[in-house]
Amino acid sequence: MTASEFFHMGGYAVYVWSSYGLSAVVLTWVFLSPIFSRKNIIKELRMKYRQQQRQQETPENE
Amino acid sequence: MKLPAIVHKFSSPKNFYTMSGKLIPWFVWGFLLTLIAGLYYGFFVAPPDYQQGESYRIMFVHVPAAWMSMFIYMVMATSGAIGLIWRIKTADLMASASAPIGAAFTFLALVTGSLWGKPMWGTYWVWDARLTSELILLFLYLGFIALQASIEDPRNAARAGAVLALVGVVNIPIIHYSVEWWSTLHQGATVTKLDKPSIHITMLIPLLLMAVSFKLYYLASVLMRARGEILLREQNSRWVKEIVENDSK
Amino acid sequence: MTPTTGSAFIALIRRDLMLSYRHRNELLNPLLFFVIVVTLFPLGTSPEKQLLQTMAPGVIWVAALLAAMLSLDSLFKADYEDGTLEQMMLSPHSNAVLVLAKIISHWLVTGLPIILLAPLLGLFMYLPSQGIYTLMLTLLLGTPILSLVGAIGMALTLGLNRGGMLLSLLVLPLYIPVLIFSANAVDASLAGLEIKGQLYFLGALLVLSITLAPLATATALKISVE
Amino acid sequence: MTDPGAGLHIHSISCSRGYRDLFSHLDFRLDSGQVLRVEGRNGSGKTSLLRIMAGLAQPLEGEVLWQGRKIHHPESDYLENLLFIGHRAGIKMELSPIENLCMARALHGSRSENGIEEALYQVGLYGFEDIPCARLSAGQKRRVALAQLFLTQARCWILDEPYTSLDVAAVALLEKVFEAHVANGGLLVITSHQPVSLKSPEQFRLVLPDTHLETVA
Repeated sequence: MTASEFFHMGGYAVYVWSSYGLSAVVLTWVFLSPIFSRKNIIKELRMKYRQQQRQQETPENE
Repeated sequence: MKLPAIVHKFSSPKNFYTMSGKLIPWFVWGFLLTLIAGLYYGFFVAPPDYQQGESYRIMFVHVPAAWMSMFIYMVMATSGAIGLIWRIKTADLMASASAPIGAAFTFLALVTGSLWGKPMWGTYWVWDARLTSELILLFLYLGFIALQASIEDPRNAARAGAVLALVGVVNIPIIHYSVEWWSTLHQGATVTKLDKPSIHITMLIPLLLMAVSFKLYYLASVLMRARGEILLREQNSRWVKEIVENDSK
Repeated sequence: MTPTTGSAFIALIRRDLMLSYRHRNELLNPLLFFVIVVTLFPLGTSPEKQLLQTMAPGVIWVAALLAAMLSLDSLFKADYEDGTLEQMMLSPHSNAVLVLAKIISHWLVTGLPIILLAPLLGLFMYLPSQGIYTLMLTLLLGTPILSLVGAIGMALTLGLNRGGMLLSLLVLPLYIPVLIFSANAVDASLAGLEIKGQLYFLGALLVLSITLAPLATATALKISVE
Repeated sequence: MTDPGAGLHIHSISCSRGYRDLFSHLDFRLDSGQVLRVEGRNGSGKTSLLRIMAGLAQPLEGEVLWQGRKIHHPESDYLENLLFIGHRAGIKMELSPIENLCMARALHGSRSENGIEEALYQVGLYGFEDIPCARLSAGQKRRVALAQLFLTQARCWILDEPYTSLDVAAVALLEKVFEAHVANGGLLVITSHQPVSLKSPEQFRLVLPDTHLETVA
C-alpha cells in the first residue's frame, strides 16, 4: 500500500479524514482547556490572597 | 446506610487533589499508547470491509465515542447520587467535570456517524434510531451544562445537576426504547444500519483498543477539570493557599 | 383533631384551586397559545385535507407539549416568591406528597382544559371522530406525565433569572417518549390499527412518573429554596 | 425539661456563599428557656444561619441536632416543634388572613386548636379576617404571619426580623409573647435591627462573623 493509496482511503478520504481530524481537534481542545483555566484560577487566587493580605494589614496601621 | 470512614477520608478534597495529581500522568501515557496501537491496528492491520470498503474505519472513532457518551452519563448520575446521598464533595464535582467531556464525545459520535452515513445512505442525516438517540443525549448534556452554568452557588449548582442527571438516567432507557420503536415503525428496509458491519477479530481489536484509549482519556481529562474546580471551592483553606503560592510562573 | 398528611394534601389542593380561580384570566393564556400554534400549521403549509390529517396527531401533540411547558411557570413561582414554598418545605408532612398535591391541582387547571379543547383542534385538522377520541385518550394519559416531569424541571430552574429558556431545554427532551407514543397511537387509530400497546406504555410511564417525579421535585425544591 | 441533649445543638457549622466563607466552626447549644439574638452587618450571614438552623439550607460543614438527633433524621420531631418565619412571610396575598392561617395549620402537624379568630384578635386584625391580604398594610400583613405565634405549639421559634414594619404597640405585644414563650420552656432565635429588650433570664448574643456567644446581662 502506497502513501497516496492510504490517504485516498478507497475514495472515502473526505469522510474518514474529516472524522478523525474533527475528533482530534475536539478532544485536544477538551483536554487543553482545563490546563488553561487552571492557570487563570491560580492567577486569580493569587491576586485575591494578596488583596486579603493588604486588607488585613491596613486596619492595624490606622 | 453509612459509608466507611475511609471513603470520606479518601474523598476529601485535599487527598483527592494529591492522589489525582499522581494518577493523571499514568492515564495520559496509557491513553497515548493505546491510541497509537489502536490507530495502527485500525488503519494498517484491519482489512477493508467487503461491503463498505475503507469507509468503515470511521467506526473506530464513532463506536467508542458513542460508548463513551453513554458511559459518561452513567458516571455523572452515579457520582451525582453519591454526592446527594452521602454529601461527598468530590463526587458531585466529578459529575460537573464530566459533562463537557460527555458532551464532546456525544457531539463526535453524532458528527462521525453522519460522516459515515453519507457514503452509506447518500445523505448526511437519516432519522436512524441510534443517531436520533445520540442527538437527544446531546440535548440532555447541554441542558445539564446550561443548568449548572446558570446557578451561581457552585454547591447548589452541583446538587441541582445531580438531580437532573438522575432524572436523565431514568429517562435515557425510556427515550432509547421509544426512539427505537418509532424508527422501526417509520423506516423502510432499505437503510443499512450503522452498527452491523460483520465484525471480524481484526476489526474488533482496534475497536477495543480505541475504547480503552478513550476511557483513559476521559479519566485524565475529568480529573484535570475536577482539580481546577477543587482549587476554586477550597480557596479559603490553607493547603490551596500553599499550592497557589508555590506554583511556579 | 390532629391534622394528618391526608388533610394537608387536600387543603393544599383546595388552596391552589382557589388561587387559580382568583387568577382565572391567566389560565386562558396557555390554552390560547395551544389553539394559535395549531392554527398556524395550515397557514404555514396548506389547507389540504389529506396533508393536515397526516400531520394532525404530531402537530396537536407538539402544541400540547409546548402549552404544558409554558403553563409550568405558574406551578411554584408565586409560592417561591412569597415564602409559602419554604413553609411547605418545613412542614412535617412528606414533601413529596405535598408536591404531588400541587401538581394535581395544577394539572386540573391546565392539563384538563387542554383535553377538553382537543376536539376543536381535531376539527381544524380534519381528524375523524375515531382520531379525536384517541387523541383525547392519549392526552388524558399523557398530560399528567407532562405536568409531573415538567415539575422537576420547574423546581430546578425556580430561582434563576432566565429560567424560562432553560426550562424548555431541560424538559422537552424528557417529553419525547410521551410525544412518540401518543402521536403514534392517534396515527394508528386513524389507520384502524390496535392501539392498546401504546396506551399501556403511556399508562406505565404515568405510574412511573407519579412515583418518582414528586420525589425528584421535592429534592430539587429543597435545593432551589436554599 | 433539662434532660441531656435537649434543645438545639449547632455542631461545628461552617457556611459560605459562592466562594466566600461567611463563618466557620460555629458551635453552641440553645436549651429550653433560652433566647439567642443573632446580630452582624448586612451580608454577615444572619439569615443564612437562621435558615441552616431551620433546616432550609445545608451548611458547608457540620450539622444541627435537635434533642441529640440530626434535624433531618426521619425520626426527629424537629419540624413538629419548629416555627420559622423568614423575610418572606409566607402569606398569600389573594387569600384572607383566615384562609392563610388555615393553610398554615394544615401544613404543620401540631398547631394547637386555639381559635384562629382569637389569634387574629390578639394581633389586632379583628374585623380584617375576611379581606384579601393584598389590601392590608405592610404592618398588617406582617401581623398575619405573626398570628401564627398564637396558634403554634412549637417549642423552637426562629424568627428573621420579626419587628420589621411593626408599630410600637405591636412590638411591645410581641415582646410579651416572646417572654411568655421562653418562660414556658420555649427556645427563641431572632435577628433584629432594632434594640430588643426582653425580660427573660437567659439571653445570648451572637455577633457574626464572630463565633463567640456572649451572655446578655
